[in-house]
Amino acid sequence: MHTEEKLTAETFPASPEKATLEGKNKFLGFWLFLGGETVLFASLFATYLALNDSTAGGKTTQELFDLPLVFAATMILLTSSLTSVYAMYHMKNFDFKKMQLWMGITWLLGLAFLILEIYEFNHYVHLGHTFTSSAFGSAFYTLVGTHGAHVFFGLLWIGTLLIRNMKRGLDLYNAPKFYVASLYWHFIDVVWLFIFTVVYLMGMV
Amino acid sequence: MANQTNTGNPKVDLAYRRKKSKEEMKYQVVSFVLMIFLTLLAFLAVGAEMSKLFIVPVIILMAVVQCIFQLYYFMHMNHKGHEVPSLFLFSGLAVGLITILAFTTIIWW
Amino acid sequence: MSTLAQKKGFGATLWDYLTTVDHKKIAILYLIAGGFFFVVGGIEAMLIRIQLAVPDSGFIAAGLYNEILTMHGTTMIFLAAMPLLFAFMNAAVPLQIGARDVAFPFINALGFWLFLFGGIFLNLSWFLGGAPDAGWTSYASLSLASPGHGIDFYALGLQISGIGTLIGGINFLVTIINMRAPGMTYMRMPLFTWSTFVASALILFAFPPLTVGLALMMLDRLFGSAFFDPALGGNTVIWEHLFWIFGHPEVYILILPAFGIFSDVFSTFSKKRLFGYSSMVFATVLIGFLGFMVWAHHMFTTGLGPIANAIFAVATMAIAVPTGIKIFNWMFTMWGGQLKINTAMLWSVAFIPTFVLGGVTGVMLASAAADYQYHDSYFVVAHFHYVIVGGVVFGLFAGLHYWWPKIFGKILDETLGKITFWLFFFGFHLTFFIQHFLGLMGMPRRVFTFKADQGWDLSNLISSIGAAFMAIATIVLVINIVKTALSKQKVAGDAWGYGRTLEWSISSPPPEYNFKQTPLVRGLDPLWVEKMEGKKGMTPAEPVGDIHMPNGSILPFIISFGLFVAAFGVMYRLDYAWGLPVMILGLVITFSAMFFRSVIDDHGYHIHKEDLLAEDDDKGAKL
Amino acid sequence: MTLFLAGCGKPFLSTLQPVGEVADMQKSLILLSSAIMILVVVVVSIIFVYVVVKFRQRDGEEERIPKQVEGSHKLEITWTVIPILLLLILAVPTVSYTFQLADVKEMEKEETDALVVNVTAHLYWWEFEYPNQEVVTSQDLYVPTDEKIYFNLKASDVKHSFWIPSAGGKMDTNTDNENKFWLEFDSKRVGQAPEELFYGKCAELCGPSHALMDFKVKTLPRDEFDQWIENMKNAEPTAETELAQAGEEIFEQSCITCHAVSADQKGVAPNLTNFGNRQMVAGHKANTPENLADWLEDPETFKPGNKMTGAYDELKPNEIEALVEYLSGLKVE
Ligand code: HEA
Ligand code: HEA
Ligand code: HEC
Ligand code: CUA
Ligand SMILES: [Cu+2]
Repeated sequence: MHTEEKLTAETFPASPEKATLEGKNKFLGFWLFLGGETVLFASLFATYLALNDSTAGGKTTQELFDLPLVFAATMILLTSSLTSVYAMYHMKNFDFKKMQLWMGITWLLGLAFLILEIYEFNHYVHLGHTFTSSAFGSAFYTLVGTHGAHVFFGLLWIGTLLIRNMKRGLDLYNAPKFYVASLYWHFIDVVWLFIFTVVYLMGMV
Repeated sequence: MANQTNTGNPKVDLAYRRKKSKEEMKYQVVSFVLMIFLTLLAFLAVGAEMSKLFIVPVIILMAVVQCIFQLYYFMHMNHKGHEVPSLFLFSGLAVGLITILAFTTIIWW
Repeated sequence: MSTLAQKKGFGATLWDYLTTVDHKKIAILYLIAGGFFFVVGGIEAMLIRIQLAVPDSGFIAAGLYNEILTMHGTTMIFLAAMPLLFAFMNAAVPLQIGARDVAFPFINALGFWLFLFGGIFLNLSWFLGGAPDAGWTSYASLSLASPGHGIDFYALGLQISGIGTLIGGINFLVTIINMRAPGMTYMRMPLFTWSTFVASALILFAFPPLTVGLALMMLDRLFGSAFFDPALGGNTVIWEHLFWIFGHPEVYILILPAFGIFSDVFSTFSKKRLFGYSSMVFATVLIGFLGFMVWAHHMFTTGLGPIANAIFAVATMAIAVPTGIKIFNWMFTMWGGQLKINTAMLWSVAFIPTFVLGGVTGVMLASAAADYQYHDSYFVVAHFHYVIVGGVVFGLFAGLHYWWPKIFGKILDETLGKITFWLFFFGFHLTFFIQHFLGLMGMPRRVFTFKADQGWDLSNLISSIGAAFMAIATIVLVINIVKTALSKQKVAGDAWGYGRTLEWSISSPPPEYNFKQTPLVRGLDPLWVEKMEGKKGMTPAEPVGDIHMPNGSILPFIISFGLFVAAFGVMYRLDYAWGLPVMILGLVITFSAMFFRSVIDDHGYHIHKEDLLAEDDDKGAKL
Repeated sequence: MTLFLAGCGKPFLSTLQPVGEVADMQKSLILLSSAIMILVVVVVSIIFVYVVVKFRQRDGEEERIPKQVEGSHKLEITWTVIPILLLLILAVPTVSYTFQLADVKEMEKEETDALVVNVTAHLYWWEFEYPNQEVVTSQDLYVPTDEKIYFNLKASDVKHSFWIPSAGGKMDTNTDNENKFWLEFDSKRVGQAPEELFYGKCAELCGPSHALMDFKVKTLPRDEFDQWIENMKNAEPTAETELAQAGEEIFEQSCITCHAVSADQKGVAPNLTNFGNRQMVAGHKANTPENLADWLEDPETFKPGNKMTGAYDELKPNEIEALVEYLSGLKVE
């Protein structure tokens, strides 16, 4: 199948992300990349766990964290995961408009999450918990911030995809791109699951 | 490509595929609801201030369950054609877990 | 097509290489860059040995020695050995699996340019205030205390080239998984392809910890964080762990592809299939797997406690078993064979005893309680040069002679090749064997000088003399390369006449599309299978048709260049006002290039069926 | 074999000429593992030489095609099982010794008779504190023979590593924590080294003068050691000659901020209470008046990167002369 062929709902394959060789490669390559990312985040988690008590006299996790805020952020990100599932659902059904719509919602939720995170960081900095104040501070901002940077990059990426393909419609050239972007988004969510559990919840008990 | 059973007739195929997708979507919504539920539970458990020894394993377990939902339902690892991705993801996970284990045991000062 | 390429002028050729996404040309780029850095690292080694030839030598000052030592280790491992292996992976793997290309040609090129810019960045430190001086391991307390920007060059340079390596690894994995020709099952892949596969998987999992480690180091040094600062609760042992979680798999990333080269060379020039193929594959995977559970054997004296030391000691020893399986399988591949001992085979044959010697000293090191004595002494230096030079460098030389005709269409001069071999082999053992004893006699490593009358004088002199032989050998090799390049020979596709694997079924050098028709693979050593049935070449799996090719692109170069610029900005951010703007400028260059890449559709081009057939006629006419 | 190895290196710093229990254990492991490894190398070499000699392509045989053997399960099992057995033989003593060498229960007791030494590694010198005796010294470590000496190891600036090859393997001095281990010197064997003096090394790259960060270990019978401790405690800096008194004066002005001359103080610079007894100046050149003067005149060339350079006002030749006289007189007997 050629990548740019104009397709209809009938001719659109069941797994559009893997219908072409490029798509297959992208799909697999991206999963492998996620395998590497797993190790990357594990290393950051490990560093955080080794240093989370090293506050150098600064505020401890208990004194610092604000659970309602984190809860809100968690809900937003979880929901954005579902909306991106909806986008993929519509992609499989060859419904480009709806796919764009749900992707757009995902994008907005991601933005909301990021804003909350920036607000949160700002709040901590005012409490004297900074990147340079202690090893705990460094480890905290690096772990959570790397996740935040992933969200940010995801926003750039999905945003570019949405705008670039606005007029093109769905084909086998961009279907893998959308699919992979949604995988990335889910992965960000998976990482967040562990951040809110390990950093915030475990920091509060 | 779990749902690729070709009858040769595109119309029939399409109807069949749509039905399949719908079903799958249902599962995904269910798992989403469960995830929200588990998250709530985890936050409530921590809010309830129970013993640390009890809570920590429980919330980690809940995170793992949620993670499985994400991977298998949202990221379709339950579909065929994900053998290599799972192999590499789990290898990565293994390496990562060893790292975490080491950092929480043999760095103690 | 190929005839066209030869008539290009210099500018066009240069542009061609700057923009190429062809794995065979990228292989040549890796070969040139890796070869260059090998000579740089080798010159640094010679300076080390000159300084240590006599006690109390004043040839090199203390601080400078540490810079040379650090750059020698870092250059050799990251900028010479790995890229040279990548050169052969690029040159051979797609051909060995019957693919027209790699999975991500663009990313492949990007990987090369990232490596090169990272390497250049690192080496520019020599001219910009001093090179890193905390050893290639760059242990945190010392590297944080190190003045100047040396360590920043290290952290940023390796970060950039490390990203290149990581994406290169992913590219090979996907290529091998997705792009195999029909019939090329996993258990029919040549061992070099297998070892590339496993090494790439190791890259995928080992480089992220290095990325994290280097990032933390950079943040500590340039952005005021406190990961490794005990005063603020930091912990330097974290660096040691992160480094070695990467570092140990790294040595297997180096050795496994070399093992693959030897496997192919042994079976080719013994004219036998590899003995115990499936256990070879199994052993390769097992080595890769175990490689992740032994890193703390570099930290036995750090004070992890007896439990950790004991566990890691035993786990380390276990690696001797799969490695032993490989050694014996190689010897039994030769057993009953018809050994054609040419230069490639000489390097391979010499590898066996050399590497075994280095491997067994590795097992001695693994004995934790005894390692308290060996650690950070010349015994360790001897160990790792035996495995790295005796394994990896011998492997690179074997691969160089073996695949040279495939890459360049000419065979390297055999006489000069043998001279290189004997000089290097002799010099190598002279240099490093005696270092085992230096270590046992109490000589620590990384010393810029030593005092007379500690019993080390003669041994060090011998060691330095040996190194001179290696330098002469390398010069002979360079002469050989120049001589061969100037010669007018032309070799057949199956240059050695005993080719077993797919790369020998097409012309040397191969056309840009590799296989006109994708071959049908009918067994292990597919070409051999066909030859034994009296056929000349492979049976095609498809009719001649249009071939899709990717377009070249300058973007990989620009993306890498942007990071290179940004790295300067990051580093000088605190010293000069222009730092921050330059950093932003660099990132803007990189990200806009990435943005362009993603919005400009590049669907490549097609080589048409008619042209392919016409080319055949062309050749027919010439013959 | 053993004899050959014993001939290796100098008796005061070779791992193959041990003076105590720890180095003994390690040497026995070295020998055991060497024996196993030599066995492996010999077996491989025999097969290797046979193969390479026997199966070379002979003239006229170029066309012969060897049998394409797939493998052999029997052989595969052999060369899997035998190495496993060999490794087990090595693994058992390895694990056992690893635990024995880490056994520092004795020093962790509340009340202990064991001799404890706190070692602090600095750029580029060593500080030795005897906490129970309340004595501090530098550069030259004094230890009694025939008993376990327990060490607390720490670094003050960057990581170093504490190594006395003839007495036993090294242990890192980290910046983050204290490491503990023990060593022992056997009175019957300390005589192997001239003046019963052993060499110690820094075994972790720590900067430009890493190579020069040596120390010495002086072994004494227990009673002499006790006497030495006594002497150290009572040591008072004395300046008998006029020159020495002049030196003392300069010292009190320029040097005392960093250097102590009584054995009860730790500091940012070597404690000089018994400097006159030292073997070396700054750990790396013989303690002669000339060398000492060189050191005081220009520490930087003497020992690149050291922390004394520039810490005091430039000294005139006569001041140096006075200081040398004074410092050389700082002795305990
Ligand atoms: C290509 C690189 C390479 C390879 C392949 C190896 C292979 C091995 N290495 Fe090595 N190693 C390095 C590169 C490598 N190493 C480097 C660079 C360092 C120093 C880093 C630094 O500090 O700067 C190092 C340091 C190092 C140390 C730390 C020493 C110290 O600093 O104190 C240890 C300790 O366990 C070790 C062990 C081993 C072992 C057990 C193997 C095994 O894989 C070897 C297995 C092979 C064999 C054993 C031979 C063949 C087997 C048989 C014939 C079967 C029968 C054998 C037996 C029964 C024994 N290595
Ligand atoms: C791939 C890895 C690799 C390779 C190939 C080598 C190759 C060599 N190494 Fe190195 N080495 C390391 C990796 C490697 N090394 C590492 C990781 C360290 C540890 C660093 C650290 O402690 O941090 C180390 C450390 C190290 C030391 C210990 C220094 C110390 O602890 O103080 C020594 C000392 O002898 C040494 C020597 C040599 C020599 C003589 C060679 C020779 O084999 C080199 C042979 C090559 C040449 C001689 C080429 C020179 C060419 C010419 C001169 C040609 C002339 C030029 C033209 C024609 C243009 N190396
Ligand atoms: C920073 C404070 C500082 C000052 C002030 C200082 N020193 Fe030192 N001195 C050191 C340090 C640090 C060393 C250890 C250097 C090394 O070995 O790397 C040292 C070493 C020495 C040694 C060798 C010690 C040994 O045990 O081998 C002598 C002798 C010495 N100093 C004498 C002096 C004299 C005399 C003066 C005054 C004129 C002086 N120092 C002033 C820091 C100082
Ligand atoms: Cu201190 Cu090396
Ligand atoms: Cu290792």
